[in-house]
Amino acid sequence: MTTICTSTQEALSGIADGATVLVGGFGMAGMPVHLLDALIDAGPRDLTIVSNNAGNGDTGLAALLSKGRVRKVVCSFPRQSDSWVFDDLYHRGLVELEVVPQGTLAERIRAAGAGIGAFYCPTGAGTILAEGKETRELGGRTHVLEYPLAGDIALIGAHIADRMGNLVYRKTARNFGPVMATAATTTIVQVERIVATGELDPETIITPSIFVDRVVAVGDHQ
Amino acid sequence: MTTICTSTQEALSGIADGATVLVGGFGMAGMPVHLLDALIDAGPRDLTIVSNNAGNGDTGLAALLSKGRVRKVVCSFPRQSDSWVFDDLYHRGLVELEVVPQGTLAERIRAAGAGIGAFYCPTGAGTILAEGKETRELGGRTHVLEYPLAGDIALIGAHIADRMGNLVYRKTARNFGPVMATAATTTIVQVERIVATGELDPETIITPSIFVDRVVAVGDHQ
Amino acid sequence: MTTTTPTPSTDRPRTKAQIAAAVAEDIPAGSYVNLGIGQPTLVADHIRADAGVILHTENGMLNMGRAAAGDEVDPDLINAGKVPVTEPAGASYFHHADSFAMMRGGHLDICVLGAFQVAANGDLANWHTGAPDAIPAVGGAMDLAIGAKRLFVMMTLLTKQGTPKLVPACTYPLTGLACVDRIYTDLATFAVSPDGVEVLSVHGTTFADLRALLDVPLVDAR
Amino acid sequence: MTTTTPTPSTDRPRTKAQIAAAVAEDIPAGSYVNLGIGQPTLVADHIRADAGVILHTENGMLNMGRAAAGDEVDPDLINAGKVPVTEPAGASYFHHADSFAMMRGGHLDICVLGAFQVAANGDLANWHTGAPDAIPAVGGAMDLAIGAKRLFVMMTLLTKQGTPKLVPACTYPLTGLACVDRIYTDLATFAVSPDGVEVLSVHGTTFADLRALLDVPLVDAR
Repeated sequence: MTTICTSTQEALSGIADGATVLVGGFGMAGMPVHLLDALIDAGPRDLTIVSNNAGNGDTGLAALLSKGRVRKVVCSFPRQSDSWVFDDLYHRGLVELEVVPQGTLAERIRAAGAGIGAFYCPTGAGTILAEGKETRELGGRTHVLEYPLAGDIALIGAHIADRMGNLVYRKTARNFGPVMATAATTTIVQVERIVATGELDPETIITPSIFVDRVVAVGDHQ
Repeated sequence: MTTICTSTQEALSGIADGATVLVGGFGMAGMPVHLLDALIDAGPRDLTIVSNNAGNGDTGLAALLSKGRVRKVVCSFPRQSDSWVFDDLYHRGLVELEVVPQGTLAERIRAAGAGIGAFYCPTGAGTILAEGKETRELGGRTHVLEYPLAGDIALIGAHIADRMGNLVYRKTARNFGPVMATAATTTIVQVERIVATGELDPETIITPSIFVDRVVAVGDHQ
Repeated sequence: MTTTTPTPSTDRPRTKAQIAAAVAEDIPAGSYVNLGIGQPTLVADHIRADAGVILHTENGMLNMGRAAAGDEVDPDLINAGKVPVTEPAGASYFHHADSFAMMRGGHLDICVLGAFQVAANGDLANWHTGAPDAIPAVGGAMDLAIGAKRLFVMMTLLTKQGTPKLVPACTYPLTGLACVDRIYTDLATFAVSPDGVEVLSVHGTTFADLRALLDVPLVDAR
Repeated sequence: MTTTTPTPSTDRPRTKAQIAAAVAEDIPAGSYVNLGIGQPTLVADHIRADAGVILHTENGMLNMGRAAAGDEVDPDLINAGKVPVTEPAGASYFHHADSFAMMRGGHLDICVLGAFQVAANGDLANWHTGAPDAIPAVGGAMDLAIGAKRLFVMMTLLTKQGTPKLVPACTYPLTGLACVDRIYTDLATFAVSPDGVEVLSVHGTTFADLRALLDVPLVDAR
């Protein structure tokens, strides 16, 4: 059952210290900024954050990092021109980092949602990111054994939800949302608006309601 | 580059003896009946057919089987009330059968299209369908190692294509089409009609043109 | 795990409809449910319309509607039994790999299946008689068996020959290991537990008679 | 594999724009292409509009348009470099797992990347300097390196310090093994082959000078 929340505060209630939080978005597209603000207010500590980047500027993930709430970041691309908050914490040894190739990150999250125990992936074979990992030759190519990456919580930014919890996305803001929604115990979604069930074209629904636990409307982001 | 074919005969040209052919559809929904007719006319022999079922009645896959063109069937559910053609060939030892659980069949086809070398799957562990297969305990559960299932050819029934080769499906006729389209060297699609590029809503395109080699319009099936 | 009052015991064996009604009563409001082909489809008739139970069909639809009638019949809109169904508000579609990922990933709350045999430890046999001339056809049975959070079985307690189907160990080929949670039969409802098989209700028989009839350890949990 | 006439040699070293133009000339009409972040994006400016080349961006779009300007800017429509782009007719969207499945599955014809170093056997190093204080950030580089059918590298042949970047073996951490097919530089175009590195054209230098400069086996293939 999907709960329609009336505030981001309600949507972010009950997040435990030590939780693994999947955070959608690529750049600002699909970034659940309102949910991240509410996560900061909610106060849980010692979090593991799984996201493509490790925060930009001083808001969102960067603000969460700067408040010392994050123990570990799992991401593909932590180093950016405006990732000074993460850079500083990392160089001071205050945050752990696991770098995962972007496609392997997405596939490990998918595997968690899809009940796949592990998979052999050619990406990164022979590189330092595969050091210590089990490998196997398959089809004449070295593959690395990769494990599912599940979250306690997923924070997703989508376009529109219906009252049942079905989601549509918009253009490249889709990115990590649909796979992360499948891979968390509790999936929390911010949308621009919530419409009556039946108003969304079934052929456009990318995340069915079964993957959505809480949804909150935050208004148009543009 | 997607080729728009003017006949199913043109669409089915050049299929070699011994080819592995992925055939979409579940029941009659999404079944590429016109392409199967053209495959029969085209004449290749010694085929391996990968599909959910093993033919119904006397048409389509059943007709292909009855003409002795099929060496092996890989499917989840060969035995149905109207699968007499397959039943007879099987009992006479004239066709090989590999039974794969339906979800594992879909996932193995996806793996082939997604460049996954192999995956550990909990389905079927401890059953006769896992006999002789490698297993591993993961997360306290026995998983079976499953390998990708690729096709030389995929025959898909979709709803509408644009001239670039992008596809939309309709309701539960989507079924195996999108994954099979990713997993074959040559993907051949029958659609009800072909529209100008730009007429399909990008948010509804389920199979991007990159997966479509040939498309042919066969008119409304209803 | 039970969220409803246990079904009261009765003086007569239950009809198929009564078994289906008992299953329906034990499905919590708002559950995501897959009803297997055959007898389990009867459960749909007994789920209260206002319970918000959402049906999944493994051929790629969530929030499946009732059977279609007359002009509603659409060959592109069928269930896993290949029966035409309807599209209620809030329905969504997905391809086969995504549909079975949903199942295997543990997102469905309940799956209801028929069975040839269930063992005291929850092993399920429901796909193959093992007869030498039988064509093996598994369909989605193994995926369904291991995928849902809880698996309910519906069956008569005895074969037509009077042999119990609740057994110390299955003699038919297995569908899944230790996967069954509840068994709804004409003569009793059972729950598989670490302490043995709990009898939750009896119908037209007694606990003592069941203990005499069945070669499995029974616990009276009425 | 080459479908175009080789670029003629010239008397002067090539500018970045000329390198980009040379890459563009070697992209066959109708190819599906991913242009990496940075210098490779220049290639788009040199692809003829009527060549039907279709661009993929790994954040989930096929048939990506040119950079957006003015009112076209839409925060939900960006490329992998997080630059706003446009949506041409025939564009489609997909989530991150599907996007990298498309890449890893070998469906893209060509990927163009920058590089720190390329080894004579086609090993690529382009993601990490290995400096002790550098934060490792791989993004999609490893996926791109192993995913496309052919990988083109664009770089200056020498570092600013005058050290060759085409080397017997990479000293920087690897991105992918034996994955590079072509190397387009200011001074020459190279093809990696089993017989050594083929020189396809020279610019402002001679084959003899290249042989003296580079510590790799060169084959004159002009």
